[in-house]
Amino acid sequence: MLLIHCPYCEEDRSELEFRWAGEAHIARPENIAAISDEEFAEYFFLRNNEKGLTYERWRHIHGCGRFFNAARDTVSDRFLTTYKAGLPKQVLPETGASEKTVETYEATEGDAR
Amino acid sequence: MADHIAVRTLPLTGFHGGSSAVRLEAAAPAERISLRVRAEDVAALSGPLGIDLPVKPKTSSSDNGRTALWLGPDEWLVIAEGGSDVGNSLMQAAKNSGALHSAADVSHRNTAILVSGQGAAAAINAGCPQDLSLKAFPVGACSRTVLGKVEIVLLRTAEEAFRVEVWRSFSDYAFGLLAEGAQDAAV
Amino acid sequence: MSASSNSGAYRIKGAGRLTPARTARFTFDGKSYTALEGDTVASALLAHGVHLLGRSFKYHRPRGILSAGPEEPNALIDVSRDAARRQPNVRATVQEVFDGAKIASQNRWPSLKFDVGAINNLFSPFFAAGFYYKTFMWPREAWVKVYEPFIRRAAGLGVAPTEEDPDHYASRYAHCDVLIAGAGVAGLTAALSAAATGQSVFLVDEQPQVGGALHYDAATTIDGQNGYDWAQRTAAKLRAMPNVTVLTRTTVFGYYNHGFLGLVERVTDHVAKPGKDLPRERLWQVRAKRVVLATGSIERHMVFANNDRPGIMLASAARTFLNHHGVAVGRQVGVYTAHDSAYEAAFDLKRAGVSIAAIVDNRPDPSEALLAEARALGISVLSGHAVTDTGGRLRTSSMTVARNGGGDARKIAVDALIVSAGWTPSVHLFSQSRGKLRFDEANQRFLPDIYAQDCVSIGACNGTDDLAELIGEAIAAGGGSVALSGENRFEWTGGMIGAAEGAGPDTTVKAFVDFQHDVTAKDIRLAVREGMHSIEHIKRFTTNGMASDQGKLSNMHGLAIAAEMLDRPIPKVGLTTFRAPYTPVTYGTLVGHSRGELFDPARKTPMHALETAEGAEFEDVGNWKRAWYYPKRGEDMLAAVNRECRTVREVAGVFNGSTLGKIEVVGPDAAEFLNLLYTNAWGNLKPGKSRYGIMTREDGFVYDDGVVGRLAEDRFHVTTTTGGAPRVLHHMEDYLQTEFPHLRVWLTSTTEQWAVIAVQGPKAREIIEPFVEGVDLSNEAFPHMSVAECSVMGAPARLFRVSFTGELGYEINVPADYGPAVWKAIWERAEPMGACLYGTETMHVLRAEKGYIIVGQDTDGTVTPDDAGLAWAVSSKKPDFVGIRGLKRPDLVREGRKQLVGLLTKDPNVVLEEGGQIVVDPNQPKPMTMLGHVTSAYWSENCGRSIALALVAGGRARMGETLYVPLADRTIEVEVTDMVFFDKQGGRIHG
Amino acid sequence: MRRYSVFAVAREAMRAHKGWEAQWSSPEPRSAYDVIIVGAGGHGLGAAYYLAKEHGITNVAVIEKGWLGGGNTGRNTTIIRSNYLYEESMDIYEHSLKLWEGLSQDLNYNVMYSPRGVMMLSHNTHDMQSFKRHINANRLYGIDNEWLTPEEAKAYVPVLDIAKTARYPINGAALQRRGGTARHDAVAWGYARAASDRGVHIIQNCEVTGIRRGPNGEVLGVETSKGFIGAKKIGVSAAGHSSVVMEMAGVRVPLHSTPLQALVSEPLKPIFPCVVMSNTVHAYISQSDKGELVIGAGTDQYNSYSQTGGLQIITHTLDAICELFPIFRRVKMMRQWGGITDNTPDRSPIQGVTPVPGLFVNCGWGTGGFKATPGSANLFAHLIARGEPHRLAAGLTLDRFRTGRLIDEAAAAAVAH
Repeated sequence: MLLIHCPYCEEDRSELEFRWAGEAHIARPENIAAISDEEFAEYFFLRNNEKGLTYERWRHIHGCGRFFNAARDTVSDRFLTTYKAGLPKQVLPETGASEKTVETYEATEGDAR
Repeated sequence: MADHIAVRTLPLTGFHGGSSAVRLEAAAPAERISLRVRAEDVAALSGPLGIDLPVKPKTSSSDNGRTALWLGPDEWLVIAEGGSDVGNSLMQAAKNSGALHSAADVSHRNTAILVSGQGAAAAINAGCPQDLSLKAFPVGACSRTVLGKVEIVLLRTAEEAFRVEVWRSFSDYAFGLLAEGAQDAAV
Repeated sequence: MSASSNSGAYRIKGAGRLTPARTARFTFDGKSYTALEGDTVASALLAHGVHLLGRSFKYHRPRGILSAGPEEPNALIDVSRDAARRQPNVRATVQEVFDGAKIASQNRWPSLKFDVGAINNLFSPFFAAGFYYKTFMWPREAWVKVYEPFIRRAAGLGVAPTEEDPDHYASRYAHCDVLIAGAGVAGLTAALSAAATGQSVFLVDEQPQVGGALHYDAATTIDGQNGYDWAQRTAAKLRAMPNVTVLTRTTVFGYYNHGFLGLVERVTDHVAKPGKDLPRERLWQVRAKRVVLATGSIERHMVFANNDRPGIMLASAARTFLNHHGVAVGRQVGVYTAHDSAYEAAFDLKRAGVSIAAIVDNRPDPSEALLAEARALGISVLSGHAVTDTGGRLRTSSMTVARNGGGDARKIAVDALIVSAGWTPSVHLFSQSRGKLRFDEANQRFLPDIYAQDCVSIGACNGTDDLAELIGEAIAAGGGSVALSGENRFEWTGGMIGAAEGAGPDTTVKAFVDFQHDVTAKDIRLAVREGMHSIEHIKRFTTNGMASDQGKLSNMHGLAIAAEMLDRPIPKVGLTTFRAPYTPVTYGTLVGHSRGELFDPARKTPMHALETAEGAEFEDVGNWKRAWYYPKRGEDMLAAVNRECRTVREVAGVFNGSTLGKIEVVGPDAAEFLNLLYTNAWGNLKPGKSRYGIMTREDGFVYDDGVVGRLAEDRFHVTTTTGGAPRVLHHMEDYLQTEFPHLRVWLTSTTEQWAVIAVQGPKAREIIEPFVEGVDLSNEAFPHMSVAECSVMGAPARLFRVSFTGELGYEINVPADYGPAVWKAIWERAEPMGACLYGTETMHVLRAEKGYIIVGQDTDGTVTPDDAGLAWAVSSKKPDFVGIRGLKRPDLVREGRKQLVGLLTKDPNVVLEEGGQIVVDPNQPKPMTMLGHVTSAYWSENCGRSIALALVAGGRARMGETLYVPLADRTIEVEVTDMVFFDKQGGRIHG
Repeated sequence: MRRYSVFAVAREAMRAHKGWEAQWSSPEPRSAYDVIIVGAGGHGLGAAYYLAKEHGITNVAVIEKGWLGGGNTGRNTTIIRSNYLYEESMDIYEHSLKLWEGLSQDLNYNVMYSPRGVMMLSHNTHDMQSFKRHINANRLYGIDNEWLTPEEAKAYVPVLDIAKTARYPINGAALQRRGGTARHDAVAWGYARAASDRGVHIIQNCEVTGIRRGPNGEVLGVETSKGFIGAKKIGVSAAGHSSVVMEMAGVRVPLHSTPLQALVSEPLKPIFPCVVMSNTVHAYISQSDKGELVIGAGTDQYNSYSQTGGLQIITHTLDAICELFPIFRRVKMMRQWGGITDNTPDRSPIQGVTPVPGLFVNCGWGTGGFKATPGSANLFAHLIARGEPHRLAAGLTLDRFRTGRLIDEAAAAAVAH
């Protein structure tokens, strides 16, 4: 169960109060009615699904009700920061799937030749 | 048609519970509005409502039997104890402000359970994941949160007393869970 | 006979910490025994000389007690209080005896001493690891019919409960600054240190008392006191502090993300007559800012031939039974060790009067201090020797001892054999927290290395063996300062992992690595030989470490044997996974309060009690309980629905619409917002009017629908489907907050603010008229699709002139508390007029007669507004709305899409099956080409025939076409029609 | 390859099983292969096997970051069924089920396919409508699936609680008798052994770090932790990591990866005869041959590659299990774990060509990939060998997200009212 810092409530709260809301910083095209099928598919379906640093949206649905953005490492599940909706993407150093984070329990397993 | 004046049927009628450590009771009916105001208009609403809308997260303010609970950056739950049986003085007061806002009457949407006693926090923690220590959740603190599988608004009214606001159809569940929590808090 | 003597012949006077006068009776396999309070089932049985407790998983070999703790793989028992309170697979070494406990052994038939399944042991050469992958393939059907049932019966350990558990379980969330797992010397010291700083502290230990290793280690002193006594005094001191919570009999079973830990507290399993208010177990879900792991270490067994006989146990276990429970594990005890710790067990036993046959130490040169003490006690030490075999059927009777390297074997009579291969740090929780381990080559163990959470390991689980060092580490971990000193008698060294002398690769002996699953050293070698080179493959192929003890004893040995076979260093082979839970957790505990009425909230409308009083049957719609139909005496569902349907159209009906979702949309930009969220246009809707709206998502498929009333320029009353309410609000909030934040509009859920009473039918107006004030109900003043704020029976109300039946209809919204009174008054007036109450089933039939769709039944998330015949509700003038682009994608505008149409069966008396598939040619070979399916099908009493709606490929171009619905037992011939079956002109709705 | 049989086992029993050979070889990679498959799960190993067996392409390497079968193949709850709704789904899952029926014999490896039946519980009118829609579609397509009354369901699963007083009473069930379970590890191992026997190289502990492209954008091979390995064709079958691998070729796929959790109980004597699923209360349960109750829990809500998840997912599932089967309340959870599932917007898989010549993808199996293993592998092999999809997998293309021709099994189960 994650512990998530709500930038509006200014407090860490249990994941139970939140709903994940997909990748962040995907703006609905201004001219959506005019875009091509490819562009629509890109906007609506294609996602980065990063392994490592990801930008995502959460809603504090059972709290203040606000949507906000978060930067999280999808390997360690550690939050790097959370910030209010509408703010630009917070630039952070790429953590990637670095040595510092342990990917799985099985990371302690050795080589199988 | 005087014989046709409707009488109220309150949710949680006949519910009682608790333990040696926790008292559980249904709160009396109250007027409530869900109030939405932009930051710049908060002051304009506070006057007519007769209460300062708190702007700090997780806080409430209380005056003259009215309590305003900060629920979000532009959202308050305003509760007026007692109040008229028909009509909503809070709605009228908000309207009188003339300021840009949204007020929706939710007097009947919510009901409240009063939880008190030395085990009150433990009883609520049977289903609520928030830290209810006095340090983290002092008297006057309030928050929308979850209780088991339902959403509640929690207000600490005294060191050992909470008001649990819950939508009416979830109130049986909330009461039942609090009753079990109360029992366990007395162990 | 004194109390102490009838609590077992192996009970040693003056030994242990239990009170001889306090006894409890229990039965084991029907035979009655006396125990002392504080005994585990294991210690109590050992006190009576009972070692045989169970049978192994695969070979059904006799098995005894190996340990004195939760790592126990063998002594799994079935514990019952009564028929319904029975739990299988309980560790006898953990279960405390309570008066009246009924204990049974498992996995044996007909009895523990004579078990037919033991024949498997004879065939064990055949049942090597993974043998089942290589055979049982012929004939093909035989796997399911013969082999698998056989294997399944032989496998499994305990017998599942057969009755519902009457006990209850509690659950609680908690927060703390520091959670300390383990209350041995390290944990207690860390707790003292942390508590002194004023931090909130949770100190948790799985045993009934604090003390950890001090249970067996009687030689250690802390602050000059006996270690165990110091521990109890310290716990008492901590308990008295307001910022400390001490939980015993509580296991930290899981260490999850972000400092979240799962704890299970066993509240009543040790109590003879628990109070009714007490939960059996309590789940603690703790969020800790910091975690201190003081989880100690677990002694390993020696891997040698026939090392599994009852009577063979860990040296520390024997010491616990002696020093804590006052029980000798035998009278003539052998010792086989690769580590110093077993010496102290032998010394303690010897001092208590137990004869020590010999200490067999596989090391050539044990420490002089130990040898001197052994000499002083008259214990013979055979260093550089090994135990190469054991004897005895249901209990060990001898050990065969030989010098390392062979030769000189001799059999020594023993009635118990205590063993130690050294200690494995308990890094389970550390690993669960996703920390990374390193291999400590010198001591052949894995230790915490890189931490992934705010957590620190101290003491034995961190590889800290020296007491002074351990205390220093613990004080530092607590963050405070405490003055404390400790002393122990012997430094411990030694230890080995892997197969011992005589069980090497050149042998075929059964040297058990994993007792419960009967995994031997040679099974692991076989796995390697078969190409299983990853430790996970080895684990899965042999099932080593997969039994209910999850490899607490076997993992390191298995790894070492594999590494030797692979000729690779241990860290290159790796370690298998440690997963939660640390020890098994009862489902009921994890469920906690969420059972019965608290399993899932049952939402009831304000009128629920009145509906119940009128005899309503209810159906589940999402979380809601909705009145389904109102059978009168003698009526079945169909009769009731037919009557209700007829009555609504002939007179009127009263329907509870309270569950419909309602959202108050308020603000100067409300109409603009709705323009963006619905396919329809809203700007031209006047206050006092309402309109049916369709919502799509960006993909253009129908997402929700409902009537939207405009109460004022800046206020709309939006309704949604019952099940759709929460997700529609979430969807709206998403767009409002993140895509259209410039709009001055707010959304409030008012679903539960309003009780909704629908009155539908020709007499609807007449019924409601007397109750309504403030609105002229005439057709002219208040036509179809009007809305007004008014007063109903003195309550502020919102009145909609709206119809989901095709009749004159109204929906009265009153604040929920008034719902019952208004409902009652209306019904009291309506009933004498010949009206009825009707439920959701009749609502469904009546709307189908009119061709009104139900989103989620006639649509399924792949249906566009046009498919559903609702193209008229999609504005062609708006520059934008959610779904505008998705709707135009190639597949959504192609020819031949499934379209909603009506179906009439050729035989009017036949009602189609909802979900029936539609074909052109019912005689075509399978797989058939299907055109679509029946979405709604009813008997329509008002039409005097069956009716149906269906999604049919190219449906609107097939009007009049004959199609077929092949069902399991018959094929139904249908004709495609339009969707309106009743009052095609639609005059009735205008009353 | 030495054949497995009861006689072979008996013979080995006489000599302490010293004669068994490695089930698969572990060669050093060649400099190039005709085909490289990324990901040695059941799908990838199976595809290699069928490439060799059915298409005569044996110069194949399966490259695996960890140990073979260690991803979702070894982490799932082993449910096998084919009673899906849409034709595209029925085609591939039924193709798969037919292969399951003969898989042990085909591979000469007992994968313990056990058609003990998969029962889906219906709790309300909407479930009934939806299940009957499935049952009718399945029957007309030649797939077994039948409706049971509550009493019939109880007769099949005696421990089922069909009381009308339950919070969500059971009003019937759909049963696919040919559905069931299989031993997950054996599937990976059986395919690995059979593929290896046909000359396929299985390269474990070799992480693909890049996909090298030629002047025309076509694939040239993969960069790996063991160096560059050339290939004319590359098939990506990397489950939860598909996005990561596809990104190496600059191809974005509509996936999100989430942890799916599962748990097993301590072993019990046989008590649960089949697989039971309830979508309404979110419960999925069967009993393994070892006696463990195998329970599929939910997915965590967020994207993650961590193979761990929240405790609330487990407790939520057990709430439902204990509500449906109250006698299990005193049973204990022995182990919980998670796997990374790759989910598409329409919850149907993607198998097809990509914009990159020579690069083929098989992903998006979400929470249901195990059951599809033989069928998916078989059709993926066809795709790689022929360069175009088999008829039975023709609808699973990436292009459907552009055209909108989705195969929305999830939407088809939409909640009503």
